[in-house]
Amino acid sequence: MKKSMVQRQVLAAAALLVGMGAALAQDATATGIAQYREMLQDGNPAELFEMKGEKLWTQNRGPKNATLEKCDFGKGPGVLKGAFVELPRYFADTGRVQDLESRLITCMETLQGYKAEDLYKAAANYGKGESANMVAITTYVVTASKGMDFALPQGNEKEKTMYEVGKRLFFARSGPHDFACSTCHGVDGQRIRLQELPNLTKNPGDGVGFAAWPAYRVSNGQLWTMQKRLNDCYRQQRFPEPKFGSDATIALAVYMGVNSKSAESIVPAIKR
Amino acid sequence: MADPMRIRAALAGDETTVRVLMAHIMETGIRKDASGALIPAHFIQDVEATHNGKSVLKTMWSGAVSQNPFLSFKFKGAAKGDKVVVKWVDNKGDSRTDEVTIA
Amino acid sequence: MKKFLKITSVSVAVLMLAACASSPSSADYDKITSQVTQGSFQAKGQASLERLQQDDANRLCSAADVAGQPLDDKTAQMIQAANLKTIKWPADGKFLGDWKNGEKLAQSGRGLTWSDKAESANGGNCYNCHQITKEEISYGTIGPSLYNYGKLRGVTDPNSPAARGVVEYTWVKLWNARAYSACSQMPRVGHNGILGEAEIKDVMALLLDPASPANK
Amino acid sequence: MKNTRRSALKVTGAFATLVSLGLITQSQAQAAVDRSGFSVKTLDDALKAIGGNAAASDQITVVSPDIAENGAVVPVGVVSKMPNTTEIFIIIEKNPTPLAAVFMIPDGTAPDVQTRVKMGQSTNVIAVVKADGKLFSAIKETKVTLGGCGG
Repeated sequence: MKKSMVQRQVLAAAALLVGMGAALAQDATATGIAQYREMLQDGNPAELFEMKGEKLWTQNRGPKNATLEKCDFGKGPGVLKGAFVELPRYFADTGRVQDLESRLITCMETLQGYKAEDLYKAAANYGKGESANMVAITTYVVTASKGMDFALPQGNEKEKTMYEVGKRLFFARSGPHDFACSTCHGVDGQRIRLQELPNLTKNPGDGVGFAAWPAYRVSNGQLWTMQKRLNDCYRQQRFPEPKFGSDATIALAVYMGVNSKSAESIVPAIKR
Repeated sequence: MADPMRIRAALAGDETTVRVLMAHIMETGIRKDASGALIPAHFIQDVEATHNGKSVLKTMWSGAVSQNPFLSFKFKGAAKGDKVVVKWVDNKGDSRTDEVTIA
Repeated sequence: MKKFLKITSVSVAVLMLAACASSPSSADYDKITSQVTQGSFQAKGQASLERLQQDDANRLCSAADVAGQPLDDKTAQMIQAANLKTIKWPADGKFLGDWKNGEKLAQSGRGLTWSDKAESANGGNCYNCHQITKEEISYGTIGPSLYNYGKLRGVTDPNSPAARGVVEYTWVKLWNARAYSACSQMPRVGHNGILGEAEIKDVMALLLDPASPANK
Repeated sequence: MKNTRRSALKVTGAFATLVSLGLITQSQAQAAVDRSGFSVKTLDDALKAIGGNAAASDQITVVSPDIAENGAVVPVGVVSKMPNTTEIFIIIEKNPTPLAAVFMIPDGTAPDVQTRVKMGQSTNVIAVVKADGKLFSAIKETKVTLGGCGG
């Protein structure tokens, strides 16, 4: 049904194109790309990561030879549904505001006996070794909240502080290009090349911006979590590298997540 | 060892639609790494799907098929609860076999 | 171990500062942000930690963005005056180079990330934000369209006295856009060494040469 | 799969060695011979490898997007309405080795297959279908764009 609508749009755009200028060629391009994305929806390879994560979730691993089934992502031990759309949040046991990925490390440490420092080191080598397992588990955990709306808690003082810090980091211009997150994501309706840029200072809509990650990247065949997404944003901003699970990355996630209140999470998405 | 496939098989009317995702790097053998060295080819060459021991699709691929390959096809003659088995073999001789029950 | 300890210690700082006052002020949050920034990044490749240091222009414009208030006129003029002083004019007095190389530079978004080699050539990133020629339909819209840039400004001979004003204005915009607009989003291409003088001349030609496809 | 020593010896050359060493099976050796079309570098040679020229037919549909945002993953499908379709070939004209995939369609399986392929640049996608032992084809162009540096 949807597909045929897209195809009709493509035909209409192509018909309009005859003898028209660059602006209309742009519209046809946008419609063509919408059609391409639609065709990729069926059979998102993120499912492979989710499957792997599901298996790892119930597998006895680590020095304590235990599973992750009692891991508490904020909704109680083992409760996955709805956990992701309320993260990052404050955790009393660690005294930190944590995102899903740093919380997973806490669980792997406390339940399975891994050393957190080893896991942070592994996570820095994204997609390789133990990081591949953590990415898969993350995909499994987020998928349990597919279709739910973001509702990050802001009741705790530390959660509010992280929001304020995230906001300041979002607008912080620096580096040789003077880029900040806001350079590209501060207003509505702009593009880099043909790539539309969501305005992340507010709710950009269901399944857009913060609500579109984690996602499978077709360009490199990787599943990108929010930590990886932010890492690569900073790379392109020409900044030094944000450490995995650092407070800067979590503060930014709080800022974007709170701004995305009531946006539907379409995890795991598929992106170019 | 290769990660498992994601297979879905759904019966609608008399036709079963099978959709398969395979976890594979699908390296063409013509790409170079950062240092300019050729990255060796590593891709799935042969895929076969069977239903009740009968072949329902065979396909041969080059390295041009995308990473983490997707395959979709339709066949007749199956009933709900039947099994569909998919096997791939890559150019290094690694293989993987997974099955799914038709829903 | 070191990395993990650092992360933890910053968290403690956040916790303590947040605990001091029932409702922290904006200045408190600025201070915590600065601590978080220091503890959260590491140098990688050519991307050193010095890149986190903001000059006055970046510090003041970022603060204005956080507050959601534009800069007051006096501060804006101060930033512009300071940035105008950084302009270096072409040593040989010639402003235009080769538009063909300018087009290549405009297409390239490479350079200066931690994954780029320090010795590799930088691109100008122009098409990421601007339309320039009719032929390139994959252009961004963060900056204004520069299609027919010279033509629309009546430049028929970039070397003529009549074109001088537009040519010099364009040079300043490329060298250091903050000289004319305190909080412009445009990278300070010359000032920050993204492109050298010869490359900026080539981009100038792309924009101003009547033979450039940008002016067709 | 069960190779007797005798059948292995029937195969000549390098494949025989591989088979006798147990590295590949007889059926794989057979398939490897059939794979020659995958290494040719031009559209003409690819067509030759699969049996020569194919007549254009409106009974065949190439399903691929008009524009692909990323050439690394481009959905491509082929639907044939020709009776007795037994084989479907997918050829990406501008790729270094154009032949990308071959599908063998037994009785009872629909001549309607989909996969995803890499495209180095904008190109024609050519579907060749073998039906009743004859070759037929259809063409569709897909443009490959670069999406930019964000995303």
